Amino acid sequence: MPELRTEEYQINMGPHHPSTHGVCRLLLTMDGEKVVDAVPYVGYLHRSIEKICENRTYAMCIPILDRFEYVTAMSCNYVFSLAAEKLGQVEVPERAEYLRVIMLELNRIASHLIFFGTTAMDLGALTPFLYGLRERELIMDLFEMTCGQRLTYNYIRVGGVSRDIPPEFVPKCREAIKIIASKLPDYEGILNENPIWLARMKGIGHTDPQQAIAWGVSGPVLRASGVKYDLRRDDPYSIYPKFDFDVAVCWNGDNYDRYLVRIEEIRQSLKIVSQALDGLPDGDIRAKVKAKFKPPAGEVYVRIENSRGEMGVYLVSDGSEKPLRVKTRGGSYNQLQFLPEIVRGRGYLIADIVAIFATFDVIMPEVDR
Amino acid sequence: MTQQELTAYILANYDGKLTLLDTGRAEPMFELKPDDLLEVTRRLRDDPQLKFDFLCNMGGVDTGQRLEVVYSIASTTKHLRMDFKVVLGYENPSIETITEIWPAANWYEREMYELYGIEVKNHPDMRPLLLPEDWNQGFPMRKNWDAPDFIRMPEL
Amino acid sequence: MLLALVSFELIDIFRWAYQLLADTGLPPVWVMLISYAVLGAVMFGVLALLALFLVWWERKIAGHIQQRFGPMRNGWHGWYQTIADAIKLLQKEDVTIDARDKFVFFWAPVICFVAAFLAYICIPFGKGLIVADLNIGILYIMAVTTFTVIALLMAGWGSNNKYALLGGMRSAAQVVSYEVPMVASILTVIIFAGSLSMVDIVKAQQGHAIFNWFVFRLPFGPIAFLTYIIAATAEANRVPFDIPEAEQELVAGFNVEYSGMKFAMFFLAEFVNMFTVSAIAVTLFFGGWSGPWLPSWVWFLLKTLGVVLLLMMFRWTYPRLRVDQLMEFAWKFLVPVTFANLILAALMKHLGWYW
Amino acid sequence: MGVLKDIKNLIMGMGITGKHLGKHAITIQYPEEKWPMPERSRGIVVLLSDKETGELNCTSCLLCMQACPTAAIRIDAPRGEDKKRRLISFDIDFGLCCFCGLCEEACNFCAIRMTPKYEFSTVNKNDLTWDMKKLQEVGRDVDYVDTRKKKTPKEAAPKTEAKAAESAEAPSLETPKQEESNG
Repeated sequence: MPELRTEEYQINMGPHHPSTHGVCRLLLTMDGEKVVDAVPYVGYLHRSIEKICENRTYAMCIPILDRFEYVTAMSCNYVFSLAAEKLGQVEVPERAEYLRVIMLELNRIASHLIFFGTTAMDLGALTPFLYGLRERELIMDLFEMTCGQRLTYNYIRVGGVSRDIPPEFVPKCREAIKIIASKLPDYEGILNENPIWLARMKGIGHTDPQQAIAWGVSGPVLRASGVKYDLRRDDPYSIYPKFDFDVAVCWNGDNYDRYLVRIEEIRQSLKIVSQALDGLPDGDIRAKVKAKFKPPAGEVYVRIENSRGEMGVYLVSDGSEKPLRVKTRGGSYNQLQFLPEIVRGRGYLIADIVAIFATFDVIMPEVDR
Repeated sequence: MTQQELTAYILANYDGKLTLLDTGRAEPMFELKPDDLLEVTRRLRDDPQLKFDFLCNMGGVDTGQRLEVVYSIASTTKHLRMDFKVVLGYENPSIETITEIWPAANWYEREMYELYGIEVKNHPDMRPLLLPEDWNQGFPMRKNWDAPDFIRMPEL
Repeated sequence: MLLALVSFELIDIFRWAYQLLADTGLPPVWVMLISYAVLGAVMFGVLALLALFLVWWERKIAGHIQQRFGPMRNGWHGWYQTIADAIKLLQKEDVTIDARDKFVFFWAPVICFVAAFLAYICIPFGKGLIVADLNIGILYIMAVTTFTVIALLMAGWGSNNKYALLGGMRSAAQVVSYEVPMVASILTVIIFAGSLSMVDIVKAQQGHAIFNWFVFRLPFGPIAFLTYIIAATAEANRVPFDIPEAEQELVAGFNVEYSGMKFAMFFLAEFVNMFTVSAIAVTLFFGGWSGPWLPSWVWFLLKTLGVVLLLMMFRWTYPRLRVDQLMEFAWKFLVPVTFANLILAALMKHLGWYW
Repeated sequence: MGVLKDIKNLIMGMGITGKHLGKHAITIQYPEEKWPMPERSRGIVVLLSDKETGELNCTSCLLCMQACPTAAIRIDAPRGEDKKRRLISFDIDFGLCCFCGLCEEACNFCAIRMTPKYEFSTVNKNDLTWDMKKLQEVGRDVDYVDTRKKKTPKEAAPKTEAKAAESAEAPSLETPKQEESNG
């Protein structure tokens, strides 16, 4: 009788896999159903955005950078504009700042609604996905009404925003806030206490705060592991200090906490948007910026709190109308990099990898750029 | 600690290893010699006054005259942030890895190597990251790289 | 007229047709052969249509739960959408991989398909509307539906694909585990019915309006029904127990390499299986075909579709369990509960403490 | 009684999906019904022409071509003997266009406009390149009303000829002012 033996085998999860949000390839080393190791292979979506931006003027960079993180394209617009404004020392009018905050927060809600939907879908519940997208649609309508596009906005520009909001925006936005706030209990009712959901989420994918910081993990993933670190509070930009909101934080660092943090952030963002709508001043929406914007030579790194963590742009100008270097940094990049650390040697199953990947909320354009 | 205090603190306590660059911008930018990299970054991380425990961003820059490696670091507890850079020449640029100080640098260094050709010494896992495994067309982010047409704008 | 419609029993048609055949003067062997052939064809057609209907219905239900329309294009609310889909699948190119195990790969969908239909030999669709009233009816059904697991395992192995193999192994583990609580909860009913024959089980539930249904035999009836429906969901590979094909984990599990007609066979078999477990649930717990006013087969269909609706609601509401949690749930929760329930039922039956 | 609580929560979840089962769909049947697109919606790029004379508003100043980040606009307008540019061809490749709206903002003469129209899919990639005629044809029914206060061609007309030659070399674009409400 031949000797019986078992051996580890490797399985490719992706690049075409339903739950690797885009084209990420995870090479899983498996022992039966247990995952021994996971190695991410990225680059399938590499569009060399940074190189392309080096050959474009500052105004052209913004629509290109829309594609950097298309789920929250407003943040991409904003972080680049912020960097360019810092280089060119542009004072942004107050109304523009308010409009930017409204748009950023609405986009954060939209992104978290996508997170809610896709996570539920990755765990097998197909219906919450549609519910999440249903409410996201309201926000997309607001964006389309304002800037004309639903996904790649090109709205926030160097020096302000491209257009003022239409008069019907404010009432519609208030209505959307109301509707989204009223739908949140539905989401929670369908998932929060569901024993299957709890079994799949609780205690899975635990992140250690110190380790997470060392690996550059930020945003909701870091806050779920108990680090109260939100750039809107701790390294304030724009007019965030004016608003009253709480930083959502949980302490266990497992999948369930990451989910809870994001749902709570939807609530806080709704709060910020309604405060911003209340305080929306009149005035200019764009500072005087030359059409051929030429910031003086210099370099700057700015970072903002995006829905997936810290989003930053390192911008170098040589005084010409094209940037010398645009280095973008997205939260997903570090989170995907961190993924093997929390998978390795913990005996998770494939289903857990899917859940961790989903709650890390990795989207590939941000990684591959 | 404000930005000025941080600058003063670093200039006073780091034996001149971090020199302040005048880049005409709001935030200070320091320069570091490649040989001091590991020692200074470790001190920056472990300094109880600073506690730079978070690597925000790092990446290569090709200015046309020289190569630079820029590090942006932050402290999650002290709410500080600073940038420093290491200047390298075009001839065999190489730099020490900082993955043992901030593991987050892992992928950034891989990316920097394949896009700029800046060699990273002692890196634990030096595989190409974004580019295909059989990429042999040079270092695409360098300014002298012969870019395909779709990346350059047509001359008007 | 109305009275005629209301009391219209399908069995009368079959009796009339059989009489017609018998009157032709053919030898009795031929009469028997022809009648069974016709019956088989009719059953096959009806079940295939039922499966297609269920696919369409599921898509409509899913659509409306998600505030969409679902299929709308072909016919009224897209009623022949799935028929069109089936025709499309049948004429599609049969893409196969070179590295497959030819024999196993080919026969897996066939076995799956046949096993799904075999159970209908002794499911009573109405009063007297049963192909063969075996005296071991429920045992027979339990036996043949288990063929499915062999088919799925074959599909997983024959595809020579790691995802498919994982799916096949998962399905084997799952179906075998859930067989135990399923049989235990069925036994609870059989204790009271005193027979394995499906017709006798239905007859045991007649009388006293709905209160003779076994689902209302307090306290073990509802428990037996709940455990049965959970185990049945797992048997039919439906969410939250659809781990063999878990789309988000194993892409499509055992049928990842199948396409065209072979995939259609798996797909239809899945829906036929769903109808089977619902039909068994109706027969065992909801009084089968019995009901007032309407003809018996209508009652049976209505009740079965109600249970199917419940399974569909499960699918479109719940997330999926993980494979180890699934096994834990079967062995650590369902098996003890069903056996305790079985012992309780047996004790009560012995002592006569039930109504 | 964890089991009972779990069962309660499971039933509650089914209640929420069941509640939606009775509601009307929020989607629409696309080709028969269509969403009303907001006026600012950035869809097909068209060329506007004068309602009376039927001539293009375009002065071939090439500003839009310079503003386009993806080089989707290709204008062929060589200088004539009188140093004026003559518009020979104006192509937009919608396969390249990223619908950012920068061309519309760059244009000073209300000549190029993004419309809420969005149905231009084809089965042939080459059909995505639209030439001047087609762009003008689609833009016939589009009004001049612009969300940014810009001169209508008539107001701009006296300057047009002089500026057309200049602007190619030294485009001095003012930033768009705060727009009027477009109701």
